Amino acid sequence: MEGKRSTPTPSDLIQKIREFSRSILVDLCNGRSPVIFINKFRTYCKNSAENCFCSSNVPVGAKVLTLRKQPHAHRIDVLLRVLLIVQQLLQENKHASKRDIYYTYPSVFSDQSVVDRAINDICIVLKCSRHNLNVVSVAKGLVMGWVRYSEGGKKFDCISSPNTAQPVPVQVEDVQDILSFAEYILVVEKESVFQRLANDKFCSLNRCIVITGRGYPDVPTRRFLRLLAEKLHIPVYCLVDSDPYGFDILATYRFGSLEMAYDVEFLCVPNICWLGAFTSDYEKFALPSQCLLPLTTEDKNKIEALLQRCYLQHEEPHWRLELQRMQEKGVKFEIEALSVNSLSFLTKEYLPSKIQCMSQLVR
Amino acid sequence: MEVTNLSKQLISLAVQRCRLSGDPCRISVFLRQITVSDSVFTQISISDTGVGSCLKEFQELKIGYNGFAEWDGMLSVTTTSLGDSEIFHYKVNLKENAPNKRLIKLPSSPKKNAVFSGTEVSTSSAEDMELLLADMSSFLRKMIILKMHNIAIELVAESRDEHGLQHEKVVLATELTLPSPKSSNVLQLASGLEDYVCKHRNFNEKCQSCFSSRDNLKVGNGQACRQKHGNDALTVEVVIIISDNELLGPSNSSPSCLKAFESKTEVLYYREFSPCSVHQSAVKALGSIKWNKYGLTPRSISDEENSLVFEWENLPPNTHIDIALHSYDKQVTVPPLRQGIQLETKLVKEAISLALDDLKERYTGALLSDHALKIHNYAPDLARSISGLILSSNDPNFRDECFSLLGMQIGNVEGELLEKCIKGKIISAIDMNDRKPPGLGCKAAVPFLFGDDHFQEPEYMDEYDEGEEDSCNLMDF
Amino acid sequence: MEVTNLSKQLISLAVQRCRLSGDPCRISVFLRQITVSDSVFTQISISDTGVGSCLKEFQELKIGYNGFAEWDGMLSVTTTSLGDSEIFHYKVNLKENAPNKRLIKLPSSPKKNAVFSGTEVSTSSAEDMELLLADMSSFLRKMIILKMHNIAIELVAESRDEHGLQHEKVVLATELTLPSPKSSNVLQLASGLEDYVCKHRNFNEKCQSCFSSRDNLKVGNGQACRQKHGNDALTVEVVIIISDNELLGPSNSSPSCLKAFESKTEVLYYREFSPCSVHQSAVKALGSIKWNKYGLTPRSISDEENSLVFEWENLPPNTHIDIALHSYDKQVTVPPLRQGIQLETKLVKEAISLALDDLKERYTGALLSDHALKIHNYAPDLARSISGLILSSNDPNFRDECFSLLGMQIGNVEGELLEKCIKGKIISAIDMNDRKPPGLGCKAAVPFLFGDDHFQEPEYMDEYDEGEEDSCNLMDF
Amino acid sequence: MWELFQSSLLFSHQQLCYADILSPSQVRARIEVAVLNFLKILNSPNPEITDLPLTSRNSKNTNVYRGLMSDNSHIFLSHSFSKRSMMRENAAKAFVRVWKVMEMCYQILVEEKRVTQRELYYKLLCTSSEYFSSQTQVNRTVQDVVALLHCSRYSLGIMASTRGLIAGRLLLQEPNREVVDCSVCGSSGHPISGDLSMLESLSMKTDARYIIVIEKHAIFQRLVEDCFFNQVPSILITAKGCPDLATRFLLHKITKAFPNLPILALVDWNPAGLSILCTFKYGSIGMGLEAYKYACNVRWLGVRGDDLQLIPEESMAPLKPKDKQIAKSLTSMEILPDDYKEELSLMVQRGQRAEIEALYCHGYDFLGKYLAKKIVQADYI
Ligand SMILES: [Mg+2]
Ligand SMILES: [Mg+2]
Repeated sequence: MEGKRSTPTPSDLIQKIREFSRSILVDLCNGRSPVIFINKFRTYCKNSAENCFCSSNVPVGAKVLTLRKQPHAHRIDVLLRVLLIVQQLLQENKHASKRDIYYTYPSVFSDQSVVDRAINDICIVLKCSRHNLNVVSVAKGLVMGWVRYSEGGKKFDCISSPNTAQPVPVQVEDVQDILSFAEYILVVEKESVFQRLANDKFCSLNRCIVITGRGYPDVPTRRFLRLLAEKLHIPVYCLVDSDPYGFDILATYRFGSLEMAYDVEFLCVPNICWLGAFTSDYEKFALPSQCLLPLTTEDKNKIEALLQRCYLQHEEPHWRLELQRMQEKGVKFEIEALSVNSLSFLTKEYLPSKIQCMSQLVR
Repeated sequence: MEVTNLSKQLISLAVQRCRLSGDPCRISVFLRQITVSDSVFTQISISDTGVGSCLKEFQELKIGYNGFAEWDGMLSVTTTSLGDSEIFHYKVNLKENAPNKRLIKLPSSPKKNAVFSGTEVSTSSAEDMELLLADMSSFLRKMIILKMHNIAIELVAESRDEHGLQHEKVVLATELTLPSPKSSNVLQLASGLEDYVCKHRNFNEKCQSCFSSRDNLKVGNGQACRQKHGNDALTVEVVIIISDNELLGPSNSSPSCLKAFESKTEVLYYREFSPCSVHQSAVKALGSIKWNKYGLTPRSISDEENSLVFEWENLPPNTHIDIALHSYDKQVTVPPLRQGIQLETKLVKEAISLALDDLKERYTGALLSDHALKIHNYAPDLARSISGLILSSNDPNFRDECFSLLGMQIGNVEGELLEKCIKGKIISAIDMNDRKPPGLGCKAAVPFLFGDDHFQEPEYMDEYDEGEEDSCNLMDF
Repeated sequence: MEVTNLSKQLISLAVQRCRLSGDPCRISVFLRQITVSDSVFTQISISDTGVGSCLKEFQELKIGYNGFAEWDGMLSVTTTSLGDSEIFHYKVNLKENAPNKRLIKLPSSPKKNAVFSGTEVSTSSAEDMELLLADMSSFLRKMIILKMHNIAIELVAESRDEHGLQHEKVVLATELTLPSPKSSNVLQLASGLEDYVCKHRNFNEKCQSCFSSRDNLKVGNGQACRQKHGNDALTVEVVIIISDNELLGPSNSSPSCLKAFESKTEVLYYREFSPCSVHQSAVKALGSIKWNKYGLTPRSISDEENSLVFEWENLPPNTHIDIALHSYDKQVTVPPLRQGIQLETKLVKEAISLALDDLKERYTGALLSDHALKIHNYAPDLARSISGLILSSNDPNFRDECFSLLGMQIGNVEGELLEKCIKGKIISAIDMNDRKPPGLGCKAAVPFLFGDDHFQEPEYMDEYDEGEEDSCNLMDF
Repeated sequence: MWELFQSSLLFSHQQLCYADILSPSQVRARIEVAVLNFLKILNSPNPEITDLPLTSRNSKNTNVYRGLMSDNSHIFLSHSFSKRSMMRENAAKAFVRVWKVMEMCYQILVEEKRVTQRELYYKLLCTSSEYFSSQTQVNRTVQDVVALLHCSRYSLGIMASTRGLIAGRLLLQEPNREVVDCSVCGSSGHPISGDLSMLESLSMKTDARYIIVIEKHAIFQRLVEDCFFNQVPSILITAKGCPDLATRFLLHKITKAFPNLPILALVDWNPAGLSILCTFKYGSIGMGLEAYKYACNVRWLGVRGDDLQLIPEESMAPLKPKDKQIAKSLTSMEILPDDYKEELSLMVQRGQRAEIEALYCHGYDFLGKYLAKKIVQADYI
């Protein structure tokens, strides 16, 4: 899996599945238990020393599944069931969601996460991304603003009504003809803020594209963002709550998530800039004290865990500093707190000043 | 009962003398009813054609406290060795405690240049002959299971009918067999135990309805041998037979076969080629076996009346397990020297495990571990998925390749058949895995850099999504 | 002290005789120091112009055990009725226990055709005149609070200076007043109590700094009357005054006014128009009042030395509460007949409640219930919301309509002013609501199409039962 | 203005109480009327603090409307009031809350803005934190205001997240905008705007013969990807779980425009699925006054007990405790037709649930075939 892998075609994948099936059959015919190697990937470790290879996209070991252990047998069972579904999907050129797959045999899978892991396992075995398997997630992301694109022949023209939310395309690989006059992309953590921007006609006043993943971003949202960032070569700014979960969401956009680590190079957005909200904004913009909450124990533990992630040390040390500041101050607040005094504060003052500040930094 | 025990000891000593001789021998047990001044006695005479006795064994015979209730404690011994020119006669008074005072030499008789060796011991007791006969018969029948080369055994009883006529009845007689080059004690035992099982552990005749062929028998054996000191090597041999009386479903079972379905196993224990009550060393060893490695769960192990009985949990209905355990010194001595209980425990355990492993090795699917049995449950699902992968493939070449790999006819293979075939393969792979000693897996092939499961995180990241009816309450608009 | 008590009884009896007469009367209390063979005595003489005495009251006078320490127990009584042609003189020996043996008739004196009635009782005691004078003065001053029509009261003391000269000092004297047509006993009491409060319950002069006007006084009264038997009707009258010495903040308080700030209330208790120690019936009644309905919390009610003292919790700093309680029979008898404690308890309770309600009714915001006080807390927030709503409107017509509804000048109204105005209205509405007897709330304003209380549900229903639109799982159809 | 208040707000002659979709100025007028009413009574010779008469939102105030001429029936709230009274100490806070929210909404309407409920919470938290300690309290109070003013939450200037999607043989056109063809809008379908007044103004055209309401987004996506609506001329609509107002509003609008199209529902075979269906069909108390106005005569296409033969045992899962709870409340629903109740009791009796996705074990094409067959056979209840 070294180096950048090329995008496999469905027929490549079908071929790979056959090879995989054959190898299992060969093992069985030789009276052996099939052996399945699943490489392990990770996006970070707790090793802050420089010599971890988390960012190098090299597997950090492998899990070996055989029929020797009962949990492995179950995992193989699930993997093969899902693989059978995937083969069907690829041959029929259909798409299915993770939930579709889960609900096909809910009592066998017992939990959605079991299916998710099997899908990840298959991606690792076949060396491909999830969408290559025709497994889609129902996209929950929203987009609006200065962008026009087509998805599978259907044209999406956000520019014609730049303040109307459009769902993020599900099949990002089918997105073509991206056209945009935007100067930057603004990623916001949650829909509430997205709606604020829409209501304030932010995109009419600013040439930008606004995207939200509604919490932790799903794969299509991240892929779509990544696609836009790659094609348009414009800055990507991210606005999240000033709390550890907001930060984690930011980190997910920037570095990808751990369980999809195998695919991180296609999902992360390395040039995303953290626009806010910073702990210091609370004083800077004189937010009312009611909006400020003390960090809970859970929050503190979360921050502690976040601080240990190696990628912050290596890649974004100033983010880490900012997070430490949050830890020191011991307080958190949500973006909505910015709208308390005036609804248009966010769009009229906060964002323009932040963006200006940030673009100067970038230059 | 003491006479019975004494007789058993005397037979065992005869066996030792025969073993020591190295030549084909015969052991005869002769029971006769005699009337002495209106009292009816049973005369027992045990003769063998082994080496002559040096009498030490008789001096050292151990008799219990109540040994002399129906018996005067006197033995008549007649013995001669190959090199002797005379036949020696003795009386042994077992009531005498001091060994060196027990022996009374009687006048010898000439051998008349004949070259032979042998010993005959006889005694009489007030015990009922029929009882003695039954005990002897059962003892010798157990001994026969050992199928010793070179030793033929017979049991003859002479009784008088109401008319005062003598009737001689051969209750049991084995022929001498020539040892085949491949044969060994343990194989002989295995063969004997097979016969025994086919007779439902009871009958004189093989049960044809259950054992028309021996396919239903799964036989495994194990041997463990260790040097004690000097040339003295202790050997433990175990034979285990799993009999599957499949033909005898409850529907056509005859009452006489019923015992076949008992889920109990009485362990047959032999020492120095003689049946024997189970020794503590063996009891200990049998209790410490990891039976669940073989899918067996002893519900209880009871040590009843000198015999060890296992009761099994979850044994399939028509299955029976038979275990025979033989422990002997390579070095033959008369009387036998015994010591090293710990060593024996160890060897018994080893031999049993080897026998179980042997069974597992020889018979696919036999004695699967609990663990493998659980994994078996996945086989149908796995088979369905794999056959699904093959059958749903739109590449006919691939399908054909798979069929041929499986040794199936190319062309239109029925799904069910394919699935069944694959399932069989999976099960045998699981069974194969189960047979391999642990630690010899495919681990060597794996490059583990990090531990196993720690980087596993909750799944929430990707699945924070709309969800169904359950997650309608998300406030975070 | 017994003489003091005796004197108070004698004065009370004089009051009764005056009441019985129906005409304007005068009661004089005269104290004189006399020296009899080097001993200094105090002569006390109590005279009234009421009806003449039938002497029964003197026969029935009750004197305590230690009554005769400094006193010989002898009274001189002079009395005459309107119809009498003589003036009668008696000695009353109170040391005698049997009533009918107490009286000693002395020779009468002629009336010389004058038409008048009256009684004079006098006695002398070794007690110090000044002490007696102080007691009498305080007793009569309390009596004056009743502001009885028709009865003028004077207290005169005669003492000798070192030169042997007599000095007469009028310590206290009231004029006769004519009853106004509207006046009544309770109103007189109220007026008297007002005066008393204005004198800080102590001084002879009204405290001008605290009570320049009577606006700071809130006066309420209550009357309860019930037929006992026959014509005998018991009346209880209560006056309560809440005085708010607002002008006297801690900054300009003079030490002499300090008592005004004590949060204690001594209940003034009268019986048959005389000050009296508080009767148990009243103590009981006062303890059972639901004070919190009036925003009052008695911290303690103590029954100290014949006077009942309330200590209040949470009373605003400069506020004082005065309570006077008068219980009398409509039927005047000498001596007074008393019975029916239960009835009195009931009437006291009723009269106090009526007085409190009267206060609440008359003075907005006075004696608000705890409940209303709590609701008050919401008034500023509600006022801010509503004024915010009005001011944030960009519809001038709406704003003006609101202003005119509130009686404010149309045009640019300052936010603070508007808020204050609304707040005031809300508070007075709350207060108004508090005054209404329970069950007469503002329900009428709500248009119920269906019955009234049927659909009233416990509060939690409203608070918690309803999900929001998102939770379609909580589908209590 | 007072007269208006009397006639439209308090003394409605209609049997039904419902929340209107009003323009900001109309809502403002209603709030103004409420203020004037309050001030008027406050300033009267006999001043009082008017209780707020809210149409109560609970089962006691629920009535069932059964259509006589049509199959249409729905539940509604009649005019029973639960009061927000200032004079009851434990209700005073709730009373003030109503005014606080009204004030905030009024200001937002004056500004011609909209807020999210979260923003509303924050604004209220900062101005009057002693009254609003949680988002839930805000949401509840908003429902109170809805029940007081009889206008929808949307009309109060509150933005809702948009969940609904529509696809199929339907042309939508906002005034002065391009026509949207819902049959070619990608597999994610056309999002249903939360802007109810915009939805109100839509003009529509269709050649569909059925409307299919789908519980789940993923199933919707599958059917759209397969262009099921071309196979069986239909309009597909989903609310991604429990229906939000905008979705119900649009569905209702479509059925009003095309009254002959049967509405068929495809939901999970479990009590939660049925409750979603029922919410489309009857409305729910939880949605308060906004509940029943958009009731549509939805029929139950699947998954039903008869379809279980298509579903392998391993695709069945045991009922969750929540399912049982929902089943219980559904069973007690008077309005529920008998055949629905039978289905429900079958679920309870078997103790199992099946998801629509379970049909995928027959291949991903199967769902379409299954639907088409059922529709053709008119196999719905
Ligand atoms: Mg957040
Ligand atoms: Mg569902």
